[in-house]
This record gives sequence, structure tokens and C-alpha cells, in this order.
Amino acid sequence: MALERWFRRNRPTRKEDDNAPAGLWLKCEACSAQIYRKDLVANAYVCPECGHHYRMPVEARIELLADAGSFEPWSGGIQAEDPLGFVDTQPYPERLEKNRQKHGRPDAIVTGGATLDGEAIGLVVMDFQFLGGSMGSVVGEEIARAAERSAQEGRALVAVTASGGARMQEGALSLMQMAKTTVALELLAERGLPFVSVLTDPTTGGVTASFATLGDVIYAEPGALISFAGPRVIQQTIKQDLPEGFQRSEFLLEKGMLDDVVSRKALKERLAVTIRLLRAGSVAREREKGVGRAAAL
Amino acid sequence: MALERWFRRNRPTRKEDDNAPAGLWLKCEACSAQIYRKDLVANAYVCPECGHHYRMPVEARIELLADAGSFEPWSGGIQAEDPLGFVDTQPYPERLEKNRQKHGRPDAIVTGGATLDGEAIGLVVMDFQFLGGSMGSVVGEEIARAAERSAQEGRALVAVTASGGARMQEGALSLMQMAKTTVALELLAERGLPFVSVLTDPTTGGVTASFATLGDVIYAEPGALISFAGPRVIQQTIKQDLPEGFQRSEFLLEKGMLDDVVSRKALKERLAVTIRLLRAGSVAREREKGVGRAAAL
Amino acid sequence: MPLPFEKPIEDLEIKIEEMRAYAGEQGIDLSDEITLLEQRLERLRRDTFDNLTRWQRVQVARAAGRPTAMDYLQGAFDGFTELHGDRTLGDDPAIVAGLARLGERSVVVIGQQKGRDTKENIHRNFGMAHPSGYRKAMRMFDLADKFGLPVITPIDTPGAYPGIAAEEQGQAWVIAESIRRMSRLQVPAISVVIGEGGSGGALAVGVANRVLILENAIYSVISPESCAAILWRDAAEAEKAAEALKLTAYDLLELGVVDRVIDEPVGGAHKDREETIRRVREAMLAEVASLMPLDRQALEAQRRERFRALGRFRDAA
Amino acid sequence: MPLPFEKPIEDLEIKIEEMRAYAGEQGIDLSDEITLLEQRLERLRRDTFDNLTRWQRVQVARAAGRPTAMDYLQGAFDGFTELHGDRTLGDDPAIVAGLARLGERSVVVIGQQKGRDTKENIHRNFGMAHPSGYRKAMRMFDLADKFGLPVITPIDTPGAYPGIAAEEQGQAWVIAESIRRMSRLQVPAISVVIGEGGSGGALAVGVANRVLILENAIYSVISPESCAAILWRDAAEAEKAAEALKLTAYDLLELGVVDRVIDEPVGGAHKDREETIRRVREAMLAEVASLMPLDRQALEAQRRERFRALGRFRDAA
Ligand SMILES: [Zn+2]
Ligand SMILES: [Zn+2]
Repeated sequence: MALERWFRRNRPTRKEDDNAPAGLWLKCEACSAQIYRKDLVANAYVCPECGHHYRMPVEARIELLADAGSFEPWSGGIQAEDPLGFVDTQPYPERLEKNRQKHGRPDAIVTGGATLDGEAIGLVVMDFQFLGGSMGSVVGEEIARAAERSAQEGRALVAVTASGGARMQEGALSLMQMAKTTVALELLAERGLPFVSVLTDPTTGGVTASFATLGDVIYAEPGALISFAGPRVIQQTIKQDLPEGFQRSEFLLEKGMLDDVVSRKALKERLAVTIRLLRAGSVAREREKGVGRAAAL
Repeated sequence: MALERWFRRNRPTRKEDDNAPAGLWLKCEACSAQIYRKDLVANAYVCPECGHHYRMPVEARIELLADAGSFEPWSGGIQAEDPLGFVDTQPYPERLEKNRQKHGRPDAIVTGGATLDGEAIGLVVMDFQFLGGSMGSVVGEEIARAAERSAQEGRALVAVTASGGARMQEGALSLMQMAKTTVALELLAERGLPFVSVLTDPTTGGVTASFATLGDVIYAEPGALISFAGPRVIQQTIKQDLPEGFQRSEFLLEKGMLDDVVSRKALKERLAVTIRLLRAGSVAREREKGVGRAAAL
Repeated sequence: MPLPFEKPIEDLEIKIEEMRAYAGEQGIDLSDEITLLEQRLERLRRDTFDNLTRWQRVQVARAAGRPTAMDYLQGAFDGFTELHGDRTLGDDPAIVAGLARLGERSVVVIGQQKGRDTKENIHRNFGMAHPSGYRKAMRMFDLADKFGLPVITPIDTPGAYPGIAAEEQGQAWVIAESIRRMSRLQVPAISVVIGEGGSGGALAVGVANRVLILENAIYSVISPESCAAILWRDAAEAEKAAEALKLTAYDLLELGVVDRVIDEPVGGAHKDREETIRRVREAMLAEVASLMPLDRQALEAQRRERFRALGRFRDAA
Repeated sequence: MPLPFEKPIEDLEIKIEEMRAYAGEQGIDLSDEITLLEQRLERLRRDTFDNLTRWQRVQVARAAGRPTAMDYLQGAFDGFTELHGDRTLGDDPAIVAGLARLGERSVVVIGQQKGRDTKENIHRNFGMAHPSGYRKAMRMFDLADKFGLPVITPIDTPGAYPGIAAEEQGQAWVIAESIRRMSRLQVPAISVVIGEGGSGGALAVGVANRVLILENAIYSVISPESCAAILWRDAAEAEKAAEALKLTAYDLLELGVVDRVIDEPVGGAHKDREETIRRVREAMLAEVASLMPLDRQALEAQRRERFRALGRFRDAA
């Protein structure tokens, strides 16, 4: 479970931007090339040498996809409660407060309206740095609201996922967000508005098993871990090594689960093209409907 | 292709009832027991010793399923043309005429109305002895009519299939029967009437790949060969031995393709129970509909 | 084998038995003593089961002898006719589905089935479904919609199976699809958590108009053991995790995750299977009856609203 | 490599080339002779291709260099965006599907793809789809219905693959389902047989409102080779079988199996790919335009009636 990895990793508090190793220079974890950190950031967190896709901060993601100046935030108006009075090594409210402080947002998600190459969209971006991108009541509610508002405003919905799964500190309520986000997509479907999901590293557990894989079209970034159960859980269950590339984007493409693996560089254009092609149908339908059975074949 | 087998087998003309070896006594092809022929017939062509299911004649099948005296034939009013002027070792019309004479029906199918344990049904029974149960225009049309008439008369439809596939002597027109029979089932679906198919040995090719596998519930008899491509074709293609039990009912049950394998002995009751359970829904819906949103939750 | 906290109860039961045997052998009258002990037993049972800790309830929910889905299919319904296969990948024994009669009505039943013994447990994969199982469930949803049959789903699974084939075949995808498909049903749908409601693997067949739960059943986002392994790095802390997760029937009722708790006989469902099955049957009958007047749109809308509303949050500071 | 009956044409082409080269080398004017030869070539081409036997058309339909589905996807449409996978079993390269623009309209395209060389042929399994391919097609039908996009299916397959995995995964089931799913489309659907329409494997994506066919394409219930193997016990009798099966474009038009034949350039599609693609594009544009005024119900009804009516029979004697 990616969540477990997240917990382990985050014991020793890390630098502000956890998406790429710190320092002026870094050694690429994929190709071992020495990269100038600024070059990596300028290249949308893709290794300029080998194309390895690093996780990227929410703000950079929005900048990547939304047309300049078009993003208008919708999320942020709500924050989590502690419905279970959950305490592990620290109380849930404290954990939340630290994350709020550190990441400057109420929870592991940002949503908003934007244009993407001119197309009106609702944009959902998950923040894996905030409690492992786990989906509790707030994440679920923000996604549901974004889907509903997009439907009302006639926007396509684009969701960029990154999550360790459900937020166990909210117990069964977090499980229920899987159903909540799913039913919230229905309004979009009823209005013939596309929902395109973009799965990024890592997308696991309850997020993968709900709205993330219900995209009309599903794209994934190269090399992303995408799963229901995490590799460690599976390894513990079956006591065997996992196949090479197991649960990575390319593997899942081969298994028929993805529409395509799209590099970050090509992502915006591909989303624009896809949304345009899907939306053109309802436009044509609108224009030509009502003529009915008049024309004989 | 089972059709090929049929052609090979049928070169030397066989006795009237080809469904079981001739003679007063026979040796069971499955358990090698000596069986008195009349016992086999009396036992619905199931070996009394080992339960091996032999193919059974159409009339015996109708007797097995229809309540005594309830069967009223619908088919028989149409016969095949020779749209291609097809000649192989003999002209198609001659082949047809011989089969008509021998089997006493216009083509490889009998349909009719009946009650099955009191339930009103349309019954379709294919005749594998007639040109390998191949589906040409007449078989397709009779099935389509039976489906439509059942829908109009509020009957469930039961189809007992046995076929080598499409009738190549009618070329692409026989291929089109796959679509014709499929669309004819739509009326039943629209009226909430169940279609239960019973796949018997052998059901292959275009019949398997159309109406036969579109049953709301699909049963098969034990040991029946059910396939798209026949074992010989596959063997020729892949040049390998086929797995044990490949394409047999029990194998397909395991592969998720069948609702159950049902012995001939249990078949009538199972069909009755299934049809009753499926039909009860629309009855209840009918009775209780219209109350609408009145009752609050 | 009694559960740990059942030991005093069992000891007392044995004592009463012994006393009875002794009285018979010796031909003496100990009926007053026995009656007293029986009253004590009854009190002990009640005290124990009225005050189970969450972790103890987890143990009851998983207890050997607790009625499984199949026990309900055979005991609470009539003429259960199993339908096999997902028409795609196979036939998953961890999910048992088919047609049956509940009282006067035909229904579609989709049950998650653990084994009743080791052999069956292995056959059923301990009630952990593969994608094939959820595909079978979706096929049943289609059948239910087509023929207007209410859907009943007895839930009892540790979770969807975490394995290589399951992931390759899109476990996440199929759970998501099943959630959506079930939410779109045009017929009444009732889920009953009869044992373990394990995470997404349970929710996949739990998007019902009414979600019921047996008194000692649990429903959780994660098993206490896995939760403990993550939070305290020690699966042995499961007891602590069970407390923290608030996964019992009454916790869930308070959270709005379930709509109704069905009381178990004193001593737990495994101590009186027949009575448990009878109570579940009564509850299902009542719930189906209450939903039948709703039309298709109303049923779908109610289900959608029910799940849309779940969650707790407040305005950001 | 020319087809056997193309040999005289190719010989003449070579002769003209040689004469041109010779004239150039020698600096003499042979233009009159060349013009004469070119006229003869044109006549020879026309005579040959106007009088192809059925078996020769089968060879043209399968000729190397004949435009494949992908050639149309890239040449007749704009902005083809491939979508992969069936969300169940895999991604079958024998069926290429996605979104594209046809003129002003967005459409869903589902093409059966043979290889353009040996390597691609192996990758594409010679255009023979597995169940996964048909499941992908069905997913595209769903997408088309949801977004109101017309469906175009270029057909070119020897047939659905006859193999162990294909049978295990329900090849027959998925073809039947695909036929039904396509017949239920609520959008215009157009099939174009561009090469080989091989039996159920072709029909699975051929249940369209309008079925077009290229002049030298074929559409048959069985391949001539298999037919010959069954009827004459000799695949070499394929020529005879091709004649008997009446599988050419104009045969099929007469039988009502196809609605329209698209002429190929003289010499066959493989001799002028661009012009062929242009003509197919024009035909598709016209057909989509003619269907757009129909509403959902009318489109479904027309498709249903079209296929319901196919077949030839008479009253029994
Ligand atoms: Zn690198
Ligand atoms: Zn025998």
C-alpha cells in the first residue's frame, strides 16, 4: 500500500518540495545522470536526460494544464473533522493541522475552473504530499462538488490523481467517498460532458477503485504505479516476487486498462484533442436534432 | 468445424435415427456398457449406466420439454431457396430435397408454442441431422419469427441449439442470419420476457456466435461441444494438442460462459423454475407500479 | 473452539452439564442449583455480549459457525437457483449469485461467501473476490434491471483479493464499475453486512438503497490488522486499531454508513444460526416491501442521494 | 510481386519503361510508340479488372499494398486519436479504435487492421481479433452512444481468431454480444468492407445502418479455402469455392448484404491508394450526412429492420 510507504517516508520531515530530491544538483533516480535542479523543475519535473517522470507539485500541475491565468480555484472552503476521534501516534486533528500548515491548503486536493487550450474544464488535482493524497470526507466532497459544478457550467472534467487510497483516520466514512465521488460523476454523464482522468504516480487503493478509473478516457503518465492493492501487500499475501513492471502504466496499458500512456510533455495537447473530439458529438447532436424521421433512407 | 465432421459422417447414408448407434443393443461410447436400445430411448437418450448424454431427435426433445399435448407447431411454412445457385458435389436444392424427404421437415428447425410445467413458452429446437443443423435463411427466419411471436403472445422463449454453424450454401445470406436472429430477440427484451437457451452437443460457429449465447440464462447439457471455431480448425491453426475437455460444457462453465450445466433429467424443472423466477419480476412491477414517489423513505 | 471472551461462558455451560449428569447418576434433585446456574449463565452471556469491545466484535464477526451468505441463501430464501459465471473471465466462487424467492417475491441475490470449513474456505478464497466475481455481480445487476427484480446482497468479505491476477484483470477498475453499476440500479437494492464488510471489496456490492448490518458484524475501510501494521508497525496492535476505526454496527449507524442494525440472539449469530437467519429474513422482507412502491427513477435517485451525502466536514477556518 | 493475372500488365509496364529509357539513352523520339503502348496498357488494365473472376477479386482483396484500416484512419480522417484497451482482458492490436474527425464531424472509428508487412502482420495477428478486440469495439460503441458520435467501422479480417485463448475467453459469446451491442447503437453507424469481410469476425463490427464495400473487397460466410477443404476436401479448390460463394461486391449488392459498392481505381486499390482512400472518404462523408437527420430511435429501428429482412426463402411446397 502506497500509504504505508508514505507514512514511512514521512517520519523524518522533509524539505518543502518533496517531489524531487533536494539540493542544487541531483542524481536522476532512473538514469543516474547529474541534473541541475532548476532544469528539472523547468522541464515539468521530467528528467531532461532520460524522460523519467518525477512527481510534481500541485501548483506546477495546474500551470502545466490550465491556460495562463485561467485557473480559478473552487476548493478550499471546507476542512476535515475528526468523526472517529482517531489517535494513532498523534491525534488526527494534529496531523491535519501540521499538513495544512506545511502545504498551505485545507486538504489533499485542489479543484477549480480553467480553460485548457481554450476548452472550459473543471480541474481536479490531488496532492500526494498531503497525508499521502488520502481520500477522506473533504477530498471526496471537493471532487463531488467539482464534478457537479462542471456539469452545471457545461465543462468537461479533468482529474489528475495521486493517492495512497482511503484516509483510514475517517474510517468507513472515507470508504464511502468511493461511492460519493462515483455518483457525483453521474450529472456529467447525463449532460454528455466528458470526464478524462489522468493517473499519476502513485494512484492506489480507494481512489483507483472509484472515480479515477471511471474516466470516459483514462490516460496515465509513464511509469506511474497504479493499483488497487499495493505491491507490498500483494507480496506479503502471495510470498512471491512480482513481475517486472507490475502495476506500472505501461503494464496496465498492455492489460487493456488504460487508453494510453501520455508523457507530461504531450499531456495538455492530448487532453485538449480528446475533449474536443468527445464534445463535438453533442454539439452536432444539438444542431441536427429534431429533424427526426423526416428523411427517408 | 462440426460441420465438416457432419459432412464426413453423412457420406454413407445412415439409419433413420442417427442420434444413437443402430441395432437392438449398443455399446455405450462413454462407459462401454452394453445397453438395450429401448432403454436408452426411454431414458431420453442418456446412458442408464454412466449418464452419457447422446444427441436426441427433435421430437423426443419436444416431448421432454413440452407438457403433454401442449406443443403447437409454428414452423414449417417456409423452405429454402438457392440464392447462389450453389453446387458442390451436388446442387444445393438436391441436397435440401433429400434432407426434407429423410427428416420430414422443410429445414433444420422446429418451432412452436407450448407450455412447460404450465409456463407459456415459445420453443425452438434445432435438428442437427438436417444438414448439420446449419443456419441458413429458413432457420434464421423461423427463429426470428418464433422470438417475435413469443414476444407478442407474452411467452418466454426457450431455444435448444445444435448446429454446425452457418449454412455455407447460402453464402453471406446465412452469415446475416446471425444478425437477424439477434435483432429479433429485441422484442422479447423490450417486453421483459425471458430468453433461456439450452446448448446441446454440438453447438458451434455462427449459431454459438449469435442468438444461442444471448440467453438471459444459458444452460448446457453435460459434455456438449460448444465453440466458435471447431477443435479441428484450431488444431490446424495452432498445431498443438488441445487441453483436456476443451470446449465442452464443463470447461465453459469454469470459464464463466454458462449459467450451469444441467442434466437432461433435471432440465425441464430447471427451465420452469428459472422462467418463473425471471417472470415474477415484471408481474410484481406491473402490480405495484404507479405508486411512484409517494412513499417517503 | 470458543472465542477468548467466551471461555467463562463455556466453562459455566460445562459445569451445568456436569451437574445435570451428576444429578442423573446419583438420582438426586439439583434442579434449584441448576436453575440458579442457568440464570447466572444467562446474565453472564448478556453481560458479556452487551459489553463486547470492538475487537471482540471483530472476533464474533469472523467466528467459526457464524452463518455465511450461503446459509442465508438457503435458509432465508426459497428455491435459490444459482447462476454461474461472468461471461468474461470465469466463475468466482467467492461470490455466489442467482435467483431466489424472498417471501412472495422473486429477487436477485449476490452473496459474498466465505468457507464453512477449511476446504470450502480455500475453494472460496476466504471470501475474497477476484475481478471475475464483481463482473458476475454486474451481470446480475443487469439481469435484475431487465426483469425488475429487487437485488439483495449479503456482504461478508475480508476484502477484494490482493493478488497478481486480480491486479492484472483490473481489480480497481471492476470495483469502480460495480459501484457505479449498482448505484444505477432501477430496482430496490438492499445490502446486509452479515459478517465482515471489508473495504472496497464490500462496497462494490454495497451501494444499496438500504444498508443493514447484523449487531456483531463490522464494516471498515481497512482491516484492524492492516491498519495496525501501518500505524503502529505491528499487526498485534489490531485491538487498538479496531477501537480507533469505529467499525462496529452501532458506530456505523451513528456515522450514517448503515441504516439499520439487526439484533443478534444473545451469544452471537453463531450460537443461534436459525434465529439469526430468521431475523435477517424478516428485516429483508420489511425493507423490500418499503421500497417496492418507489419507481425506477426514485430508487436510483434515493441511492444516489444517500451516498452523495456521506462524509463529515466543516467550513475551513 | 504482382498477382498472377497482373503479370501481362506488369510486363507491358516494364516494356514502356524500357522503351522510355532507351529513347532517352539514344536521344531518339519514340513518343508515338510509347503513347500507343500506354493506350494498350490502359485497355489491358481495364479489360483485366473489368473481368476479374471471383477468385481473382479475392486475391486483389488480399493484395499486398492494398490500403489497410490504418491507412484510412490516417488518410481519410483527421486527428485520429487512438484509444486502447478493453478494460477487461487486454488491448488487441487486430482492432484499432479511437476518435477522429471526418470532415467537420467527430466520429468513433473501429478498424480491423492487418499488417502492412510481415512484422506488423504478426503484431496484428493478420487482422484476426481475439475477444479482447471485440470487447474494445463494444467499449467504443458505449463511448459513441454516450457522446452522440457516429461510428465508422472499416472491415478487413480473415475472421475472428480460432485459438485456445480465444475460445476460453468466449469468442462466440463476444461476437454475439458485439452484434447485439452494435445493433442497439443510438448513433449513425457505417461499415466499409475495405478488404476481407471474414465471417462472424467481420459481422461483429458490421451491424451498421449502411454497409459499403470496395469494388474488389469480399465478404463471406467462410473463406474459399476453408469452404473448399470442407466441400471438396481440398483447399486448392478455393477458386471453385470462391465462385460458388458469390462473395464479391456486386454479388453482395444483389443479395442485399451491402448497400453500396465503391469503385476502385482501375488496377485495384493497391495501385492507387490515395485515390482509393479519397473515394472511401467521399462515400463515408455522404453516408454520415444522410444519416444525421435521423433521431436515435429511427437509427436503431432502421438498423434492426435492415438485418431482420435479410434472407431468401419461399412458402413451403
Ligand atoms: Zn534521468
Ligand atoms: Zn454409458
